[in-house]
Amino acid sequence: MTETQTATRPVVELRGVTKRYAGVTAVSDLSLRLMPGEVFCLLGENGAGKSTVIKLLTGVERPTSGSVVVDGEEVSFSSPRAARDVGIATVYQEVATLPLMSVARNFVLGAEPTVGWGPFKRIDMATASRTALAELKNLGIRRVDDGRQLVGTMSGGERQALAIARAVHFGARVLVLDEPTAALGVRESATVLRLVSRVRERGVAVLFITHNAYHAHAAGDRFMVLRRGEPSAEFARGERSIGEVIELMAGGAELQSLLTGVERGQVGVGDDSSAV
Amino acid sequence: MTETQTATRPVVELRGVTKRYAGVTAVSDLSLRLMPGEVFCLLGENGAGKSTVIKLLTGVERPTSGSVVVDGEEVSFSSPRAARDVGIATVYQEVATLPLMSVARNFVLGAEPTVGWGPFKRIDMATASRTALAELKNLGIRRVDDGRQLVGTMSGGERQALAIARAVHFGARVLVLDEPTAALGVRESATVLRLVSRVRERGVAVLFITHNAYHAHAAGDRFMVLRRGEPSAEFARGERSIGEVIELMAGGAELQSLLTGVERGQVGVGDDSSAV
Amino acid sequence: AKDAAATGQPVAASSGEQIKIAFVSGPLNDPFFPPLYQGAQDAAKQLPIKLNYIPIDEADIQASSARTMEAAIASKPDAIVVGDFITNVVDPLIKKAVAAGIPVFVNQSGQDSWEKDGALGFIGQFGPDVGAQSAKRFLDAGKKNITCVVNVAGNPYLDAICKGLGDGLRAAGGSSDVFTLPSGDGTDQSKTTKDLSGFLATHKDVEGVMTLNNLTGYAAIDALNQAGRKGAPVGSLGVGKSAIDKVNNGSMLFLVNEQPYLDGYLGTITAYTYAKFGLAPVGVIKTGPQFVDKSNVEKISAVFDKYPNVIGPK
Amino acid sequence: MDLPTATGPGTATAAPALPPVADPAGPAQTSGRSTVRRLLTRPEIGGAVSALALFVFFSIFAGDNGFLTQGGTANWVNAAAELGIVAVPIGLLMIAGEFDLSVGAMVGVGSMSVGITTGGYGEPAWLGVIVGFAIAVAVGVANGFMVVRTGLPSFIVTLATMMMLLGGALAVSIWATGSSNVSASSSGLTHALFASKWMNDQLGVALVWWVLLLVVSAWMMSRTRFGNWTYATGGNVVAARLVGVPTDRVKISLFVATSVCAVLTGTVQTLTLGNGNVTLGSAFIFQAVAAAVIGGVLLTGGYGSPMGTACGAATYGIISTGVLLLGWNADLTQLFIGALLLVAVLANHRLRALALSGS
Amino acid sequence: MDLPTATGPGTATAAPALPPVADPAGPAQTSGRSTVRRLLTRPEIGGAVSALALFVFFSIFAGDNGFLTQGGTANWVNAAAELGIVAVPIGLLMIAGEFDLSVGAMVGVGSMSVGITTGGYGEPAWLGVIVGFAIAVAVGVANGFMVVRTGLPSFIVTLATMMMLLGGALAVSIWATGSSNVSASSSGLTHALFASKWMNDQLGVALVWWVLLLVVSAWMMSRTRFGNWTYATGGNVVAARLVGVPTDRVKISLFVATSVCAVLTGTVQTLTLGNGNVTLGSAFIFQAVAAAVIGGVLLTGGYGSPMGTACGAATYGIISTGVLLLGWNADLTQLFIGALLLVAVLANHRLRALALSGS
Ligand SMILES: Nc1ncnc2c1ncn2[C@@H]1O[C@H](COP(=O)(O)OP(=O)(O)OP(=O)(O)O)[C@@H](O)[C@H]1O
Ligand SMILES: Nc1ncnc2c1ncn2[C@@H]1O[C@H](COP(=O)(O)OP(=O)(O)OP(=O)(O)O)[C@@H](O)[C@H]1O
Ligand SMILES: [Mg+2]
Ligand SMILES: [Mg+2]
Repeated sequence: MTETQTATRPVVELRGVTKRYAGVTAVSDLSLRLMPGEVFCLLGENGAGKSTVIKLLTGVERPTSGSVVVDGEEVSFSSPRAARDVGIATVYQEVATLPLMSVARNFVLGAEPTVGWGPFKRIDMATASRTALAELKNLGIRRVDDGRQLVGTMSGGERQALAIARAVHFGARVLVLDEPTAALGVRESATVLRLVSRVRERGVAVLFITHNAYHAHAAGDRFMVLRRGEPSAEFARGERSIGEVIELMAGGAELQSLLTGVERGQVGVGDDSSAV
Repeated sequence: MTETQTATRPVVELRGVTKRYAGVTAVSDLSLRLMPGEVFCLLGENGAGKSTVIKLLTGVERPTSGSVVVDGEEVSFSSPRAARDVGIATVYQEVATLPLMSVARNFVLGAEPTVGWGPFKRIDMATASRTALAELKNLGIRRVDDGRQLVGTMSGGERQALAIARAVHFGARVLVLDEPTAALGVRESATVLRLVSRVRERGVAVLFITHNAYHAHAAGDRFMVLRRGEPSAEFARGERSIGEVIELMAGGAELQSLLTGVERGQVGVGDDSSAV
Repeated sequence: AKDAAATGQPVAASSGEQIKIAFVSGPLNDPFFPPLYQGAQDAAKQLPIKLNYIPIDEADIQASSARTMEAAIASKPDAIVVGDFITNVVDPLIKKAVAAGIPVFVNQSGQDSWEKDGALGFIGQFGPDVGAQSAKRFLDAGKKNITCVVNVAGNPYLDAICKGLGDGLRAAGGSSDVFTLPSGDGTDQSKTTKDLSGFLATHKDVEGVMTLNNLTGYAAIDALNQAGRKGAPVGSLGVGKSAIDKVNNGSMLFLVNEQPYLDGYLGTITAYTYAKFGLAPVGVIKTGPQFVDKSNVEKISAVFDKYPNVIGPK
Repeated sequence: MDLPTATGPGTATAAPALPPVADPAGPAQTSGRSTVRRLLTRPEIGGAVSALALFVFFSIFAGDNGFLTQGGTANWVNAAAELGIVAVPIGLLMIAGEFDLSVGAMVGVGSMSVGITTGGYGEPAWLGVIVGFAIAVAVGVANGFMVVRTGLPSFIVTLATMMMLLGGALAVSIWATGSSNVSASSSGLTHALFASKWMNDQLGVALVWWVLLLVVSAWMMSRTRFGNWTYATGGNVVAARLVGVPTDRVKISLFVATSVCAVLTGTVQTLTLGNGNVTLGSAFIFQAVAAAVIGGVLLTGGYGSPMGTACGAATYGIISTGVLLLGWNADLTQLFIGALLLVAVLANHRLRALALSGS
Repeated sequence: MDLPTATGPGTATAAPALPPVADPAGPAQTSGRSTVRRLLTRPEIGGAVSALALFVFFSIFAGDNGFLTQGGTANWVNAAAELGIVAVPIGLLMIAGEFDLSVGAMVGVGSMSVGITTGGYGEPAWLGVIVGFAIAVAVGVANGFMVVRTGLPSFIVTLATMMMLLGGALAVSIWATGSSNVSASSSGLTHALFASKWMNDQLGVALVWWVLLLVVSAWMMSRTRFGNWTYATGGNVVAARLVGVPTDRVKISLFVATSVCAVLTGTVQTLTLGNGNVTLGSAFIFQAVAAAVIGGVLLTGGYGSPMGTACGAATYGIISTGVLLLGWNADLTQLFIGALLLVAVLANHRLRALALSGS
């Protein structure tokens, strides 16, 4: 599974893309390149334009100007399905899985393996179940051992894992993760971050969107900070400290002002406090 | 508004409380004291029992053993309303506000100021609107300037602020916040954390529940870490570093294993990385 | 009615064995049927009869006609009395009951087909007759263009009456429209009034209205008033207290009394005597139409005040 | 059950489409241009425009057949009023997130209550009216209680109640009077209250009740605590309960309101016409929902207004009267009503979307 | 519109109550004790128990009136089958989160289509059958398309369609035959397909169609991609669309299925009884929803099974025949059906809660 990271051509690129809504410029003149086997972190506070970038990449919206390039060729997606067909899969924060359906059914939804032909074509439930459990295990989720278990009984992290496993299994070459850790606890977030690493090792290009600088730092190879639709910084792993990243995301200054204790007096957390 | 923090008697106390559900002991032998003008942080990963503590304090559930003490007297709440009546207000993560209703209406919901009498008793909309906007302004939310604006048009942080402002305005002596920052971006989280400080300054006892150690550190006076329903540590502001707190919350170890780079090689974030 | 009980049936009274009769007819929420039900019940009380009155659901008249008749057969009664409203559906089931050895008497509607179905008798009236005789009364009053209002779409018995009316009028050089109320409105007198005034406003040559139950009749009077045709004749099926008053005060030309009480009473008695003794009247017992107009309204009113359930609603 | 589509075809991360700036129940204040916009985003705008457009349509095409005469006007106004008395509380209940199928049957219950008392036993009408309202309160409480306690969908609970009421009313009236239809009469105050007529006896008292109900409920929804609670209950029952809104009481009260208003319509119709009937009002069930939805009430709760529902009822009244006055084939009446209803709903939907996006 | 309560009285932070371990559509596998539990948590368990309990009830109380005879059995089986043919696809549509009020009217359309062709013009029945099914497909596509495109609640769209169909069918049949009721006949293959009878002509062909439909749809829902898509569409339409489920196509297909099955019932009833009637089937609207809900279909979509709906239809069939055979007072029939429905729904709800909590 583990591919070497020698590919040099980006799988997907945005070139000078601008997206305007009535009155609002959500994204302006943005270029980014997603390379196979690399986790690209898009950071930004609320309203920075992160979701708009996703929409442009996944065919939900088309750019006002600029172009989307897949494997070196300019494309214009007519629908989310068209983006999926070239291997761009998206995992959304909330709506990724269906609680009242089983793990196996959720896993294969929209790309069900079938056996038989004509009117007797049916979902290969055994395969679906086996694949789902195997992929979950691959990604480190071991608690789920019955494909018929309802997804509603799984934890948030497990559900997120299911959605990621599904996307990867069905041939995603680009995996877009929209704030996958926003609703999760520490341990669950860790699970997801570990998943991201595993997915990356398989040679998938990952676009990781978050407003949690720590999570980004844990998983990312390259980083871009958006502020009001414009890239305000771009850097590679190791080039910036977490503190600097938080600074870059406008909110950081405010959080720091709270932490450094202007209003509250010194918080005795030693060196750490200055970093946060 | 700002009261001095001289009160020494806890507003609410849990004494040796245990809560068992069929098979599961959600909380066992827990004691905690909420003091006026103090922010008490309850930390813990998913399933640690944080929400159960809230339920016990707010009358949603009753303890299997142990007692809830308000102003030195043991009480047994028959409903959430009974808890509200002694001044215990709760702000939940998701369900706090109604998007299709206006700011003013949301603010006064359940405790509407009225004018007139008998069948002509009506909501004093002018007062409601004025109060709502004033309280929001007090807490630092300035963008909202029309009480008739629908809450659905506000940002997540603003909505959370509205819920907190409401609780405080209507005489909460104890404010219970269940993961108020979980769904928010950095700047919005900062807004909420600042709100918590302001509320505290008014002499309200705050119970702040979170799984984000940084947010806890930014706002808390006293801390308790829950692990599997039991208090695994209790300390005051300044006694522990963020790193130690994360250690205490079981998930920290795993997140660290990711961050310290066992799988990924060194992440060049200097001193900070060891702290996180 | 008490007299009948006094003279009684000595055989039945002494033997004490009950005759089981299944009576399939219309639902009681249609004001026509309560007197019929009353008649059947009165008979059942007077004699050792175990009566199962099985109501057809008018809202689902066709499927229900079949299902109720099938249920009647399944309950293995000593005799069945059935209202044959949808002959296409009920006739085969009558044959089936007869084939299963159950004596059947056709009630109220079905004069055309009862004999060939193998039923043993008919107690009721003939739909087209009602229409034809009503036509005659309108013509006598000098009115030739009469609208017939169908209050339940899909009920062929009502269609047949309107057809009889139209045929009668046309034979005398008159004309007739059929106005079917929008579904749901038939049970709402107030809405029916509005529907009818709308209809009358666009059919200015209508000289009178024939309705097939009292509610629609009252609505027609109001609608004609609103349309500025006060005094235009209205004829209606059914006899009720208000309807009698309206005949009295001249706002209604006539009422068709189908004598549903007799349908129920005689139907049950006939089934009983046949099942018990093998005795039954031969051929048709005609229970209608009887006409109530100014000439006989006093007499009817007197009986009505004394025995309201027997003639129609109070 | 239409929840997934109720918010419209959403995109990936779309939240439910929100009217950007408008308190559905807020008091109107003037501030120049924004007043127009505020007006356009009110929930009742679609219903009002529907009613107006259809009125114009029929004035043109059915004007010569008397649509604009006193009689024609009285005709649709009465129809709208009688439906409106039932539809307005149904609209409120829908705003609170519940539904009541049993109203159709309650109209019949109210009708028979008066009928049996006056026509059946010759007692004064007020007695029947009181009995009718008492039954309404009991049924409303029962409906509300069952829905609130069991958490079962109100659609199915009130379907069962509806059948029981239909059966019960029938059984009682047969037992009491031998018939399912009985004359009714009233005098004095009762007559004045429930059977008055004006304008050559063409305009019924229903209009007065409707307007009264409308004023009271519009005031209630926009100004009182109960109105606030109703919006909150339908918007998010858990959130409302947590801030101390007595959501169960709100729901039960509104179930009582729908039943009581159904009996009111039944009483008015019965005493105006002088005749009581078990099956009276059964057509109101669907018509009332249609009126509420045309009037901008969200089928999933939390949004709408009494004024909107009233506009919906007016739309329905205008359509059902107007179509007959077109003078086309009478057999096609219902086809037209259906088609116009569809057009009204669609146009209304477009209009609202337009008003909201244009801001 | 029952969403807020559909998940039951929730507490503060409660998520919707979930059946802990059971794939509503998963193939059954045996593994000792957990098989029992898996059975108890299936959606159709409530409907099955209801049907059984009522069967026992009527066997005791209506047994001597022939409830258990061949005739009595055929009677309720026919009723269940005719309703079931309509209810099963309605249940599927409800699982997909939509609703179709127009089915009742479609039954009448199917009936008149065959009636006018054979009884009215003396043409062969297959022609009428083909016309009926063609109309059904057109109406289904129209319904589905309107719902999917506009995002309007299907309740209101299909209410309009229902009225148009009722009016249209009436107008066409009066225009074509002068009546709203006309004889119908069939021969050869058409007769065999739609009018066969067995067991002394007591058991109709509806049963065969019902079983066929049930087998196909149970298989479809549990085994095919389309079934998976249907659950997903009703569970969360946005999520389903995002993973590539053609949710619009799913909904439109199911609207077509409900219409087609309604015409199928109409055709079978018409050719079996030899008579076509405009109003045929209008009682199915509520009965079909009741059957689906009794059978465990979630009114908010995403959960349920064809087998469950079938059990609901059987419950209804047993009640409606059983009540006729009780020989009790005729005016109490409807009261009794209503009460039994309420009991069935409540018991069913309890039972499911019990089965789920006991795990
Ligand atoms: N469909 C739309 N119509 C109009 N404006 C839009 C639309 N979608 C997004 N915007 C605007 O574009 C800007 C960027 O929005 P976007 O959702 O991309 O931000 P984000 O970074 O994803 O924020 P969050 O962290 O809250 O998800 C915002 O100002 C937003 O209001
Ligand atoms: N009503 C209940 N019935 C049975 N078990 C319960 C119930 N509520 C909570 N539990 C169990 O009690 C334990 C503590 O749950 P609780 O919700 O208090 O955790 P938490 O710290 O709030 O977690 P999270 O961060 O996910 O909100 C968990 O194991 C949970 O499954
Ligand atoms: Mg976003
Ligand atoms: Mg919790």
